[in-house]
Amino acid sequence: MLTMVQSIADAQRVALEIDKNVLLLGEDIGKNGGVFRATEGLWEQFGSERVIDTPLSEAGIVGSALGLAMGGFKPIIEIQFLSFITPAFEQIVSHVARMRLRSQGVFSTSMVIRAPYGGGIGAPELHSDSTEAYFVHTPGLRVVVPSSPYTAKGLLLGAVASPDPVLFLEPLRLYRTQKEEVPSDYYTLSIDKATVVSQGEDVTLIGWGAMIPLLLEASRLLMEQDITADVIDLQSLSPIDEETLFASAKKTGRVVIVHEAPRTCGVGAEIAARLSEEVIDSLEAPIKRVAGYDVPYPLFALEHAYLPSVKKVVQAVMELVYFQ
Amino acid sequence: MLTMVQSIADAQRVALEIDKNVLLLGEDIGKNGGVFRATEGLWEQFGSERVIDTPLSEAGIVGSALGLAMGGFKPIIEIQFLSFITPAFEQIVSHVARMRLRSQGVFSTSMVIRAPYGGGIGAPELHSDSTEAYFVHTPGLRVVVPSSPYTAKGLLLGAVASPDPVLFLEPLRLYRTQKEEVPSDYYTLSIDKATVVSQGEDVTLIGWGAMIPLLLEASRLLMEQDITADVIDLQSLSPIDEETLFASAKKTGRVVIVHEAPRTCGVGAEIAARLSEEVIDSLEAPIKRVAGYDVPYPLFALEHAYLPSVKKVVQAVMELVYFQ
Amino acid sequence: MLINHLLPCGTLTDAGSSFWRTLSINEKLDLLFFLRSVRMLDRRMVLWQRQGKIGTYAPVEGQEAAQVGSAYALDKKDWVFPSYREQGVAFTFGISTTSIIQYWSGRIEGCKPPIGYRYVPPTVPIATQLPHAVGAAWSIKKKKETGIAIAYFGDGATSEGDFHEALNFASIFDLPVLFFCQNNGYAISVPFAEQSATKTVVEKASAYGINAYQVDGNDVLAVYHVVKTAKSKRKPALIEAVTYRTGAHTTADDASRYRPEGEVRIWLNRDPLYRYEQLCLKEGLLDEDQIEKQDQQVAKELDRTMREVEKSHPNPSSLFTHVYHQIPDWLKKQQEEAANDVNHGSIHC
Amino acid sequence: MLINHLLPCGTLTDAGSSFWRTLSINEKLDLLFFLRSVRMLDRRMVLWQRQGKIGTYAPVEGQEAAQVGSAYALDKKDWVFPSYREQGVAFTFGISTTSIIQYWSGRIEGCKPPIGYRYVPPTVPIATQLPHAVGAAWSIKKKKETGIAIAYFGDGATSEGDFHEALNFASIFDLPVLFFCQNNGYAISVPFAEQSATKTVVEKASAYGINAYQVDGNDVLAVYHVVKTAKSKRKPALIEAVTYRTGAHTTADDASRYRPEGEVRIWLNRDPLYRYEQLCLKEGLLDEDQIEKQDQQVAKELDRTMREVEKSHPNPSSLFTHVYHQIPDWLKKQQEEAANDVNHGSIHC
Ligand SMILES: Cc1ncc(C[n+]2csc(CCOP(=O)(O)OP(=O)(O)O)c2C)c(N)n1
Ligand SMILES: Cc1ncc(C[n+]2csc(CCOP(=O)(O)OP(=O)(O)O)c2C)c(N)n1
Ligand SMILES: [Mg+2]
Ligand SMILES: [Mg+2]
Repeated sequence: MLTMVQSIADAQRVALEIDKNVLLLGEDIGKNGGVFRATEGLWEQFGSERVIDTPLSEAGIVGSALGLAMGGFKPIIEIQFLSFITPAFEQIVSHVARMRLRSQGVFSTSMVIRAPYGGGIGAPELHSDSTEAYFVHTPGLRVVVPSSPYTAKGLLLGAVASPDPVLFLEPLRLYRTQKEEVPSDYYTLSIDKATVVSQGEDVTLIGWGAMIPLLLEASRLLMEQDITADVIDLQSLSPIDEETLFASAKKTGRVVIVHEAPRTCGVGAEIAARLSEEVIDSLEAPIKRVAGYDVPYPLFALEHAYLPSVKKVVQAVMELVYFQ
Repeated sequence: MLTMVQSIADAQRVALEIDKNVLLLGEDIGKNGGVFRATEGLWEQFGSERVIDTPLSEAGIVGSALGLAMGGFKPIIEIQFLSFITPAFEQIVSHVARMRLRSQGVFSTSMVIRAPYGGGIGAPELHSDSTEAYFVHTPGLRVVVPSSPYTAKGLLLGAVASPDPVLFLEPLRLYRTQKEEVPSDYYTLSIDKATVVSQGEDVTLIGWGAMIPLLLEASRLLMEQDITADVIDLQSLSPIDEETLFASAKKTGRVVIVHEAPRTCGVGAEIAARLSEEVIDSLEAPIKRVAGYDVPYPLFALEHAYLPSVKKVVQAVMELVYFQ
Repeated sequence: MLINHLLPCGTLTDAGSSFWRTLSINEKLDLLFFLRSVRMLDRRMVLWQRQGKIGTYAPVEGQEAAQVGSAYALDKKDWVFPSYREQGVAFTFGISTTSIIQYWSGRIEGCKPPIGYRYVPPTVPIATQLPHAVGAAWSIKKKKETGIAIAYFGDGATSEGDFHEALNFASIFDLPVLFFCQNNGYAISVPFAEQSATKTVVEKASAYGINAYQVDGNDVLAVYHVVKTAKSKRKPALIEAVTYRTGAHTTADDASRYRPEGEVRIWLNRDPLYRYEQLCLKEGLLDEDQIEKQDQQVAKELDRTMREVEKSHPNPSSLFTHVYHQIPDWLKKQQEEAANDVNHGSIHC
Repeated sequence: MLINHLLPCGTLTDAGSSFWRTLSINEKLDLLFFLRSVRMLDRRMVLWQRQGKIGTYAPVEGQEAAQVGSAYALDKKDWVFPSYREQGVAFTFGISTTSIIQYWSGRIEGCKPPIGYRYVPPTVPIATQLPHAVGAAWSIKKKKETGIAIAYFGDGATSEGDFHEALNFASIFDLPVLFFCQNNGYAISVPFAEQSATKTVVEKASAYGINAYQVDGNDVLAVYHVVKTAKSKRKPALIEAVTYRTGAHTTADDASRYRPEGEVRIWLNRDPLYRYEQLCLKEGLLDEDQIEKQDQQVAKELDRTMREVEKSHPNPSSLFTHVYHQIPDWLKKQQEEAANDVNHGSIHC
């Protein structure tokens, strides 16, 4: 039985064991085992040649990891919190996402950039932002988000196996909320598929990461009113698994998309746009988004007012069910 | 009669004249007058204390401009090409967009960040990208795009007058394609309104910047087939002027959104999402996006294959008109 | 090289003696008051965090002299750009404990500087405040004001690109900005030797051709003197205050994972409070009773402030104010939504 | 401080003489061949740009010795990270003129390095290739390979954060990487004195505790020698080649706006080709006829290559290949869309 953060450490342990080219780089990931303990025990096991504490220098980390990838290594980077990826933004969008294309397939860009993200734990300023949309809008990257200990390990090992660069976003709110049986061996889950985690008929609830437990709770509450929901864990934010979303939307005719990031130009917008392009004639009500407000993520005293809640989701579903 | 780039230089001249706190900062904007000549003659007129050539250091430029703004100045920054804004990304999203909020209104963040952007002129790699969506997704910023010499000056002066930080994106393809009467005096245009640049009944074409001439041409061709279009120049990408878009969509029932940026999670997604939330019952066909492909902007030999074209727009309209 | 005025035992060096003679009684007593108050505030914050009254907290303990000494050298009109660990700077500079407690309680009100103070809210992303200080110094120079700007940061910040760009700008444009680095030996768990190939921070100044001072950061007199001197030059300068945090990086951190106990002990013997207190007692500025009384006063005030902060509640509408100059109509709609969402107390309901 | 082997008139210095004696005839002739070929290629590119055959172009003229001398010191297994002005490096290192012409014709095929070559496509965003070179050098060290990585950049790049972070990493992890700066005095229009408070680039090395060499960048022998030496140490080093571009920044730039004519003239008198050619002639390595013949050969070959490139056409489907390891199904749909869009030749139809 592992928590999500333990399963992430375990996935990295397995990755380091089976492939000698796997390297870990990041701030405080060595002796300290990561500020969340997501690399706990790995420095002790694999040494400082493979589990590398770097200077406080995100552009340097990502840029040199790209050079390492080009040289045949497979770096797994930890960015301490997603907001601190911005100093490396140029390296990611101008190089990591493009070097394979620019070199016409000659140089590998295969790497995983891990980052805890999202709110809900009362963390300091700029430690709770959800900026996945920046990366989903950047061609050449993949973006993956797990929602449980089991999927975290399988998806992370799937990301490590991918020849494409993957941004692996870890919903820090779920790091320790759930313990689950996680196989200690190597296994991978597909990193470009959504999963229907709960089945229903009346509405489709789409989310990822820390929104999944919340959607399941909403779905349970809705059941009391005889409303049943498809709950879809997107998992892969880039690419978006359209087929799964379209199939569900066609079945239910009602869609609510839920995310923590500000609403405007969030990933929810893309999902809504695709649905409105492709399945508009199956919809019985407008597509709803329950998202963060269009304001910077607040200091933590107000984060619960900012974040999507079960109540907001249920209310959105009600509006759709009683539409017209 | 001025070209757009001349009108932008003229707007800055006027801004420097009327407000002694206005400062220009950027790479090669002084003696050289800017690589596109968008600051032509200003260094000569106002001197190097107000038109400041900086080192090649985008984070330094934006970060120190923020300090200057906090100290009561009004910086207008030139980023040489939009892609080179990424080294300043952290400064923009973590600070420029937030300092007013963080200081509870005490410190000003008022500044304009100008950047030429977009493709179509055979420029070198990374000189043609359209990354507006990153900034539209960032609360606290405004994003404005002109499409003609006249609107360029008025919107730029509007941006300078705004107490909020504004990213002012200049469609470089239009820098010299059109000459127009531009008043030499001070005037401003509203920086949060879309404009209907051409009226019709059958379809709404939404775009901005260099897409506007292309949409007007498409609209002319459609007219030959008795299809008339509302052509909307969004102008303000953040905030989005919903009212104008909704009114037109309700009237025509068909919408095509056109932009150069990759389709996924572009600003087009947000517009489509809002329409599908608010006016879905008025739509007679799915919302269409004509956008860049989900690939990095290509080297210039293939940019015409990548970019939206009149033909692609016309084709999209036809699909909507003959839908079902 | 290392500037030192006061030895760990509380004895003045020669340089220290001559500086000491230039100080007024008030200055001398102020320094002691601030050192003791900051430590008390800091220890209470750690406690309050454990009691769940505030959020994750970054303790100052061990670095009080660097913070108090530098902040005491500032004038009200100076621009101050702190990082997240500068409670000692804030307190000394005149920021209310209400604000400090609010900030660490996740309350945005705590970020608001008092009227007339150019004390910027704490910067969380490492090194990003350095360019801001450069810009503020530029505004001072352009307006021919008399102040300076000071940026506070840690040794970790020297690895970031913003450090480099800021120092380069400051030097090229010759701006009155002090880059005040508290080198406490660690960026969280990474020792300075693994962050930098130079043994000191000051050596880096040569790449920018600016003045540099390395000072004993646990020596409040030396720090005060150095910052006063650097400030009076109205030139860019890099100041390295060599110090140590004797506690953890934050209340969420376990420093024993990466720091040998022996090392901590060495630094406990260099305690910045002890040595200055010894000096004050020896010099007969006050006696232990007076110190005790002063402490009690401060403690009472701190506890009262905490209770007040606890009593007040944040207003969800403040999510929306100050994002833009005025709340735009489109955002007012979201503000109303939030206001109507009465159950905002919990995500799970 | 400035390392110099060959004076502008073509006379060897003492150090130059002893280095010259260590060179084989082939090496000596190669250097001349590369210098002359690069100039010829470069001038043709400028011409072809004017004729509309290629896009905006960044000329090398004036910097040939820095590029040829450094690239000639490299081995095929070394990692090379050029910026956008390194046609001389590319040519000398063995990149085909086809690739070079294709790149400047906006053709992605031109970016593909030949099999076995670790020659990375030109980097456009300033200074961003420096961390890549650090990573590549790290891979060399980890795999116990024998090569080095070299990053090429201009004086302008020293103002960017990536310069700082890269040099810091290289030094901390002790990696075999050469940071080769062509200080041509300008970042487009901004003179070095306005970009940096140090007079030289090499002074900045002291902030990172790494070796530094300042060399006459118009002296192909000195550059060759320095890079060879630095390379053999397998340590991080910063090399400043002091040079000048005698032409414009790019074909879209007008250098007369910001550079005094007199300055250009001074540097024309320090021409890197002239001095080395004089040496070769004096030393009787070849005569003017032979040079002439060699030139004609190169010219013919260049023109033939240009014609070939012009004949071939880009394929829109290559927009989609190599964005991901394999073209995903969802992207294949877009690829088909693009293929069906036959009129892709023009935006306006
Ligand atoms: C850009 C960025 N990256 C990472 C972090 C996470 N982080 C917070 S404090 C810290 C260490 C800072 O060390 P130092 O600069 O020495 O300051 P100290 O904490 O010792 O006072 C790190 C890595 C951050 N806040 N910002
Ligand atoms: C990050 C970034 N900012 C701006 C530019 C635009 N730009 C291209 S070349 C150049 C000047 C570079 O000067 P230097 O580094 O000295 O190289 P040189 O051109 O002299 O070879 C600038 C500003 C860019 N390519 N990348
Ligand atoms: Mg530290
Ligand atoms: Mg240069």
